[in-house]
Amino acid sequence: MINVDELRQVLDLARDHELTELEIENEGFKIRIRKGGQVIVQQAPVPASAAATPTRVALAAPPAGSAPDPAPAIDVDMELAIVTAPIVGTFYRAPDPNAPAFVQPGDSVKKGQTLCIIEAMKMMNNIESEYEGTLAKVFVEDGQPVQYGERLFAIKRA
Amino acid sequence: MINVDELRQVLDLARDHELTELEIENEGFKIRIRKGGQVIVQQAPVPASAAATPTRVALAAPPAGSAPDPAPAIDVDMELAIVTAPIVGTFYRAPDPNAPAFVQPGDSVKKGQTLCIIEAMKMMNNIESEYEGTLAKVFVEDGQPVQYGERLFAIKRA
Amino acid sequence: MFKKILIANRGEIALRVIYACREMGIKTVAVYSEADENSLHVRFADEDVCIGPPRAAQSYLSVPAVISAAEVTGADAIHPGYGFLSESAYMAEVCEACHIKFIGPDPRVIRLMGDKARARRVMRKAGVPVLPGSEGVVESEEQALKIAKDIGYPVLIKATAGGGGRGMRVATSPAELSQAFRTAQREAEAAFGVKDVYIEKYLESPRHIEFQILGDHHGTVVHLGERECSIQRRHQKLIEESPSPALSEKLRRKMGSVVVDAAKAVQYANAGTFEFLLDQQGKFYFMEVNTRLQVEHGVTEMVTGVDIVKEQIRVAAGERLSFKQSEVTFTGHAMECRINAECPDTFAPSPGTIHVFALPGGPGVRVDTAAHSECLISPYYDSMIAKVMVHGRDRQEAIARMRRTLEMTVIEGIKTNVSLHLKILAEADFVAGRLSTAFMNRFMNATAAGRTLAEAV
Amino acid sequence: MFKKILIANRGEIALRVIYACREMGIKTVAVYSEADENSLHVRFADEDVCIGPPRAAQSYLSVPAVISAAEVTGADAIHPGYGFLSESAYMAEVCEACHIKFIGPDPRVIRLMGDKARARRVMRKAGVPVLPGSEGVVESEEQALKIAKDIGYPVLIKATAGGGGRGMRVATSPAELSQAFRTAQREAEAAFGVKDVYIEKYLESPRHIEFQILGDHHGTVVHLGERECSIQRRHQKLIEESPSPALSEKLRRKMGSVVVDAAKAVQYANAGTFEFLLDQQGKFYFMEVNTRLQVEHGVTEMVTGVDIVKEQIRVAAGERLSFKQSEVTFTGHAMECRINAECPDTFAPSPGTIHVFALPGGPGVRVDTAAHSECLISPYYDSMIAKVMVHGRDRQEAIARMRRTLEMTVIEGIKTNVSLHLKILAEADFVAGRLSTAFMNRFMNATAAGRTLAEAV
Repeated sequence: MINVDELRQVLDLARDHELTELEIENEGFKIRIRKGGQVIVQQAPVPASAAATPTRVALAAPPAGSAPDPAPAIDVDMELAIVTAPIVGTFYRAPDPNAPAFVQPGDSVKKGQTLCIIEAMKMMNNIESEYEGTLAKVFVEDGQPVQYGERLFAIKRA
Repeated sequence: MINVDELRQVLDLARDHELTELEIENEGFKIRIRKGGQVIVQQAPVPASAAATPTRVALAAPPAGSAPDPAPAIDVDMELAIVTAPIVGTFYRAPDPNAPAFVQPGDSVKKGQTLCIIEAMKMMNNIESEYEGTLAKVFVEDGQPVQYGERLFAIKRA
Repeated sequence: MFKKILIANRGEIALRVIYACREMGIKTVAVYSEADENSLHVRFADEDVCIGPPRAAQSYLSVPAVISAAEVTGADAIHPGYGFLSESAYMAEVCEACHIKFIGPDPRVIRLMGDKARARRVMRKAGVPVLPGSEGVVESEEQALKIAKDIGYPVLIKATAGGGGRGMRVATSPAELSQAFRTAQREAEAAFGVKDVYIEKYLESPRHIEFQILGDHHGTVVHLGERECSIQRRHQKLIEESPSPALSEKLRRKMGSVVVDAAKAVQYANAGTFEFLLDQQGKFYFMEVNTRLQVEHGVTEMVTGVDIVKEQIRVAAGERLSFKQSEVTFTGHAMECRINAECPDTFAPSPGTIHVFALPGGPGVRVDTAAHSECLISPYYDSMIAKVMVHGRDRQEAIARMRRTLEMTVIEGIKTNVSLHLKILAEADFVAGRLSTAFMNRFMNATAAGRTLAEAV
Repeated sequence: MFKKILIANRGEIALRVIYACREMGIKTVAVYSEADENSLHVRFADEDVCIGPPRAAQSYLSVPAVISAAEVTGADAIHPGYGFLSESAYMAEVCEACHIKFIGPDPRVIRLMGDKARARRVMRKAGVPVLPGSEGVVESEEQALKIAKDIGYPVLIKATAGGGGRGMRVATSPAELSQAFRTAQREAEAAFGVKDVYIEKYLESPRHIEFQILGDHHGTVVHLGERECSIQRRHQKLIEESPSPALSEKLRRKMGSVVVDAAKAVQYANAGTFEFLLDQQGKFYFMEVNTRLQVEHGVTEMVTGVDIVKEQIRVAAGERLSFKQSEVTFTGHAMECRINAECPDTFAPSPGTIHVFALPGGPGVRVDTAAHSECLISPYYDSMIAKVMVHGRDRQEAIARMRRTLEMTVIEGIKTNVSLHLKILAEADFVAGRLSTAFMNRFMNATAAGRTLAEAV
């Protein structure tokens, strides 16, 4: 969905910084602006399996510095599948502190293979892969809390 | 000044009513919209002497029925000068109830000629013409209250 | 005192709890569904955790999701607000097991009061008048007919797990009773999963009178007077006020002491509401106890000056109530109108984006809301978007104040029931304080008749 | 009672009067300048009249424009609000001549209190303590030096027509006095057209304490307790509260009775405020009487429950005050922060369009404002855009409530002083109630020093 207020804020920022071109892409949401030409707003397609995390639109205009972090940008064209947390809890990469991680970047991953554990209410919940491919990225550190829908892994699909 | 919200409301209304063309003109303020083409918003020049009455922008979106009344539209190109009330009070077209009106439509008008009286605080204030020309229109009925800036006469300038 | 409270709710009541926590110097954790990511309660809590998708069953009603959120954020207490998990004995038990304080009564009390037939028995034992009716669950149609004959028609059949008017049927004759008994059982099973029903005497045009109580873990229970909530439509309250125009000082004292004694008998701690029906002869009958903060608690706060949410937090932390019964005073008259996002004629919900939202201030006005200009009213949850409360020297001033406040309320982009409230406030019976739970039915019929007449002319 | 009241004002105070009129069933007429055509007071009045161009001198300050608007609309009374024509004896006289009730004291009383030197004399005669100083106007430098020698330095030179700190100078020595005397005369002449000045003893760090009174035309005068308004910057009040942390019950009673006696002595009718300085020894000295509704009247309304604007209207219509002094009660503690459209560091005005405007509710919060999302704050008038008021059980709760309210206030599009208020509310001296009119100077210097230090590091 296009949030008109958000769009306006983006356009204001673009003007304030005298940009002639600006492109923001964030998990299925994409804005491209070219000054002197037209304004193009489009929603890029995302793999149906990945839960799209909505962009937080604060009431406050975001300070220029807090613009969406471009670092972990996911290139949709690369056919990356995103595994998100299905429950709130604590994220563990290994079955116990001394064991090796279930998966490491570069490992090949099978459907149904355990990727991690999320502990919730003292229960250890195995999180299994819905995808086949190669583990491209781990987004969360071992032992960290995760919320619903938070990105855990990116898998380059086979 | 262009009120963007108002414009949006106007555009919404235009869309809701499936208009293909819409023109609103109201004392120096002009909006023209053509669908399929471009949106043109412009502020038409008004004679510097006429006090421009600002358009009321209510918090509420105006109901479709209350769109600016097109009846007394002033064609700026016709060089009409508008005489507005410089004070609040009661408008009289004649010096006393039995006398004829100071001016009638079609009469020629000279600079400094008395056009009407506005009674305020029991004082009779002569309102004189700043223009030379022909009286084109009387906007207010005899004996009616007028507020500041209210249109009284239109004069076709000589 | 708690260091961090997780608020297991959304909307205005989540903000209400944040207000109290901030004033007490307690950190807050907001939980939210994906539909509420841009909500004010998320913005103003110190921390926030997304706990699930928009559907409440998978987010706000999910005990594991809420408890996990409390665990990962290190919250030492959970305030459940109203609705959602606020009357879940299971939730309170899990909290206990996880060493997180549940800000509400003990699970034992929640469970007891949640079973309407059992609560009725316990209350009768504690000296609270209850309507003549069955001793607990009515098993068969024959038994139902016998009881109805004893107490006399009309009778009301109610689900023991009931609420919100579901599983509830009136019968005025034996023939109607057979039909109504089966319907009520069916509805109860569909709505609550339990088909148990019981029977009570049905009152014609009673008033809904409820008493707000507060208890601590040191044996103290106080009441904060009554609220009259007779203006209801399909068991949904629309307008609440305090004091009730129907209660004499003597009756208030009597009901207050009955309520306090009964609460003490079950060792009630935290906030609760005793609901009664009051008949036209001034006799009152116990209906049920709501073991949570009530939507309309603000009305009581205005006349007593007590901050009920702060007291809830204090007593949950083991502190004593900050005042005694003798220190409770009642000043003036307070009234609340619930503003819903709905069509004022058809009552169809009206979700969408609010484009303009402006409410007036001035003396004696309080507005609790999570809405604001350009906010989205989501279709997933309750349609209540604001509680407009006023306080005046007397009922007349309160009504005048409510009228001017609603007249000067601007909400655009969605439909609301503001105009319905203004019509009710103008009704002669309402102005005269002649209220009953039958008011809205009569009002709606009169309005419908008026419309039909107008169309005929 | 009046049928129609014209409100000769704008902004939040015009709305405040509309609230009162609507509650009393009185029609209202809004007047507005061309800059205010889209304002809420125009929207919510029953009638409205444009009275002139944006500049106040040609609209809100124009007696003929306001009176003509009342005449053409048939208003039978005019409420002047505060500022603009509210303390114009001439306006009150013209109203009298036109048989329109001016909702305020008699022109005679307004004129008397408007002449600061004469008011001082009259008050001293009525038994009100005044600061040692000149008997009326000081004509020459020689006379000034003699008086200053008698009462001792430091002394304050003030314009008799003064207000807002203009024409006011402190002198700590004879050398300074000569200079200050001439400067004050020059400033007074420039600001008020009259160069008359008088001399008073100057107090070092006094508190600003004011008493709210109400009088009717039947000889009754009551006081509604005090407000402390010591938090001022350049004589502009920023934060007001009631009660004052500095007043004992005994001192309150004493000052109250002095004020009521003095008001009776001048046959004061309608609302008024007696302003005093209170020194560190608990001695109080009369400063002036404001013969109008005060910006900060809401603080008194919160602790007393009295609707001051309604009482103003009632007594102007010839009715008796609706209560006696013995019925006035003081409950809890109230505080007001004036929210201005200005830069919190430089105090430069910040007019413009407010894009987001959302203020929290909850118990004990009142916000009087004419602002709303997407409204334009015009550069023509006062920069105050909202009055945020809170009421708590005690001062501590009031401060906590004010903090959470301001923390959760969202105003975007313009700069406001909300952050400045939050800093003041966090100051140890403020929290401890150690207030004085010197507070803001010290606070600003400390803040500036902190900034300089931070920049140096």
